[in-house]
Amino acid sequence: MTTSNLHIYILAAPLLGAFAVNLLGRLSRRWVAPLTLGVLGYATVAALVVLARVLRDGTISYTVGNWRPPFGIELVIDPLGALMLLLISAVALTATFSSLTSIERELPGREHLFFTMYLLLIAGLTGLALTGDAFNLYVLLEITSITTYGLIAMGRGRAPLASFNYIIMGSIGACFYLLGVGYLYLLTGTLNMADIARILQGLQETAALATAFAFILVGLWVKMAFFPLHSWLPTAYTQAPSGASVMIAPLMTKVTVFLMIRVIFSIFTPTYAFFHHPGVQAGIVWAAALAIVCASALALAQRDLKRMLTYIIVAEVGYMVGGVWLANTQGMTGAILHIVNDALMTLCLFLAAAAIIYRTGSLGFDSLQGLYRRMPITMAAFTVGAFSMIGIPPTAGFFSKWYLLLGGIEASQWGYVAALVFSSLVNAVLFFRIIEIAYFRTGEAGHGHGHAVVRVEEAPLMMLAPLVLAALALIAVGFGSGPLVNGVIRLAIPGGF
Amino acid sequence: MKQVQERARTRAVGESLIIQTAVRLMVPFIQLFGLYVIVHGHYSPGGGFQGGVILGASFILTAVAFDLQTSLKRFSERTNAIMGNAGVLLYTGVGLLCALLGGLFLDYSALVRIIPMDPVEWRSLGIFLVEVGVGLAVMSIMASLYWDLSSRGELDEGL
Amino acid sequence: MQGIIAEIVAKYNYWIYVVLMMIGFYAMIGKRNLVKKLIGLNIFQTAIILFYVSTGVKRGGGIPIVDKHAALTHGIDPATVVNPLPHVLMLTAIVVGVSVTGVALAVLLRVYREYGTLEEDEILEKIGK
Amino acid sequence: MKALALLATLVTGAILLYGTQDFAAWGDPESPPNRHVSRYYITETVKETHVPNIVTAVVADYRGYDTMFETVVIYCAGLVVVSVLRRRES
Repeated sequence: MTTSNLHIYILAAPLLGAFAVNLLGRLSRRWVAPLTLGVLGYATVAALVVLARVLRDGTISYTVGNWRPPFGIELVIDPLGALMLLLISAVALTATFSSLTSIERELPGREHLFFTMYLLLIAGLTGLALTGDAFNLYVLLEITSITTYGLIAMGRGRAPLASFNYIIMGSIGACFYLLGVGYLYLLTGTLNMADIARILQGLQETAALATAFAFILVGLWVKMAFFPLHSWLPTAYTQAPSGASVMIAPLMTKVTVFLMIRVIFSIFTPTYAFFHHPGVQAGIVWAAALAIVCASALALAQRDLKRMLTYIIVAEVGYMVGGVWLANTQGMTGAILHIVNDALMTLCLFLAAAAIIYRTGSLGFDSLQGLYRRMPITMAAFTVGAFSMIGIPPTAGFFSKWYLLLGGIEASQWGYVAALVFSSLVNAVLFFRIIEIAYFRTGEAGHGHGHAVVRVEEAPLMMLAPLVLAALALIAVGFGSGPLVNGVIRLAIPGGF
Repeated sequence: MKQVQERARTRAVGESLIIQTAVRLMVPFIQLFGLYVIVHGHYSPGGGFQGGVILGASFILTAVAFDLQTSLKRFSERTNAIMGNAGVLLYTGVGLLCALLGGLFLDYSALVRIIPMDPVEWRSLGIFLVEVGVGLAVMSIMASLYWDLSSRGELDEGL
Repeated sequence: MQGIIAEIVAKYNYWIYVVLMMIGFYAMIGKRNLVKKLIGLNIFQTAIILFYVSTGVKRGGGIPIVDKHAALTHGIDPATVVNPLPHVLMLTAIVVGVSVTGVALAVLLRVYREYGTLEEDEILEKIGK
Repeated sequence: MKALALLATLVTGAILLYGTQDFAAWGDPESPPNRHVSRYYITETVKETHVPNIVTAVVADYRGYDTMFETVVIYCAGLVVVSVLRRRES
């Protein structure tokens, strides 16, 4: 047990920051930006320190309230959790610069409300990365959901309806998870993940365990928008204010995938999850392959940039779920690396989308014409993100896809491998279509104005800087994949797997 | 629905001397009972959430019997926001204070460094402090939920 | 047959909660009116609360409030007190349920303001236009 | 659509009932949830916190971390309702 409280401060900083933003933001808008950025900056630095410490000393177990684990609530910070902590706070910090600017325009006068919810959402996500208690996970899941409902409903037009659909689907997911936890509790009499896993050793054959497993998984799948259960995601993320979607889109689904890995490893053990029921593992990989193919095909049909990106997110969830359920080290490495990469890619692309919408007011494909001349830096960063999404070598997306492919080949899951290749091709078609529109077509050409009219109108620096940073991070993570995999992700995968 | 709203607007419903007098008499007792439920949570069924809901219900009752403005006069929006924040801040603040004083997060026995007392007694007192926090937060949020939902966010007249 | 009936009688609490859960779940995914969906959500949550609380029951157990002096001097027999943990968990779950309902009602008011109706079919028709 | 919903509901209910076969009978004092953690709460709570109401002690102390987030959840709800419904800042 450790006496250092640093990791709890990562959680407490956005939490208390949220209340401060609400109280002081009421008095004056000037408080909102420095408070939000300061709190998240602190969280990022602290997360870096915690990651270094976990890598040096191994998993940290922390007991809230100083009660022994099965009685009090235990927080477990393993290498994977620490990596998620860093990912959450860094992505949130980067996204905040952009959303501060776009929210000022989209929701004038309500910035303090928006950023209170925003910080509470980050606190909830941080808590999810920390927790080692099955019921606590439910409460935190609800915090992230409720804040997300609110952030989405603050948008215009169809946003409230999309948010209501998300409320219904999200509540079904959370209720299923809660039912699963209830069954586990009835079976074991405890709620601590490690304790449940210990008692379950002797109960592997029971029907209640299988039921709990199914309900917890389905609950998390609804939350992460795994293909047939994805219907809420595209509209919700498209209609959300762009300041909200730059943070929600990269983090929510990825954190839920992390939770699935956490639940499989910490509660059910990989042996039970992957090998106990013959056919289930292969079936889920096939379902993931189907998810990738269908979501990619649906993405082809979209005529709006943000909506297309949301379908790509659904496809990427298929990648990660499939990678986890390949049940070998390569696939798991690929899935975890893809959590990191996909968060960064989605961040980069949504930041670009936010910048474009800030300048042009629309994301329909027609309004993208001539954007390479109007917003060269934005579109350069967008291209890096697109290349990563396709999986072109120096960018990060290539490496995780490589591991996923290797894992698929090792497990002889040819359907999944084919789906990955298909999805890469579809992504190439999707993004080259956009690049073609934005680079070669100029909206004014038909009117005979020529290039002279096209002025450079870049997004403000507050939106451009995080975008460039995210694009650079994609390339940096791409070059650093080797050390990242060997230094962090290998440690995160438990032994004997 | 329309008709009910119309009648409510013209004050045909709810404007009753008997109801208003009864509510005027009942509200202080409801609030006293709410406080009792919060502070007596250690010894009887109750606690922050239950007491907070009772306290919130007293404000809702005023809003139902009179109108929203009367209830807002008693418990202004500003006070409401401050109390809601204060409640949550009290809980998280106590937790953080424990951590800052060298204990673990929410480990109330670490508070002995402020007032030397039996650590077990501090646990009891810590529970009381956070229950008050929960009560404050729940009371103001319940009232604010009712105000906003009943007036569609306008805070004009309510139902 | 006798065995099944004995099984049902011994565990009738689960049957009740499952039936309640199914009513709520059907309302959530089968009904086309948004308010009915929300009510279904509430029934679903209530079913889960019932399920948890029923697991805390102990034959011959009293309320989980004990005599402080007796407890400190000669301890408590666990068989005389019901299991407090499900109540604790459900206290939290109830609050979460209230919050979700409040948020959903607010969002519904916004939907109504936008479309003037809460029937899903009519809303979709209006969006289609 | 309705048939599909009904089918999904029935399947869910059937799976849930199927899972209950391993549980102890209702009210059994020796069922797992009545043994492991809860027994510790019943016997030790008063000694460790001096609070006779075990539920209060567990809510606010042993599982105080949950309750903190529970308070945050309801705070979020209040915030969301205000920010979704109000048209302009008052």
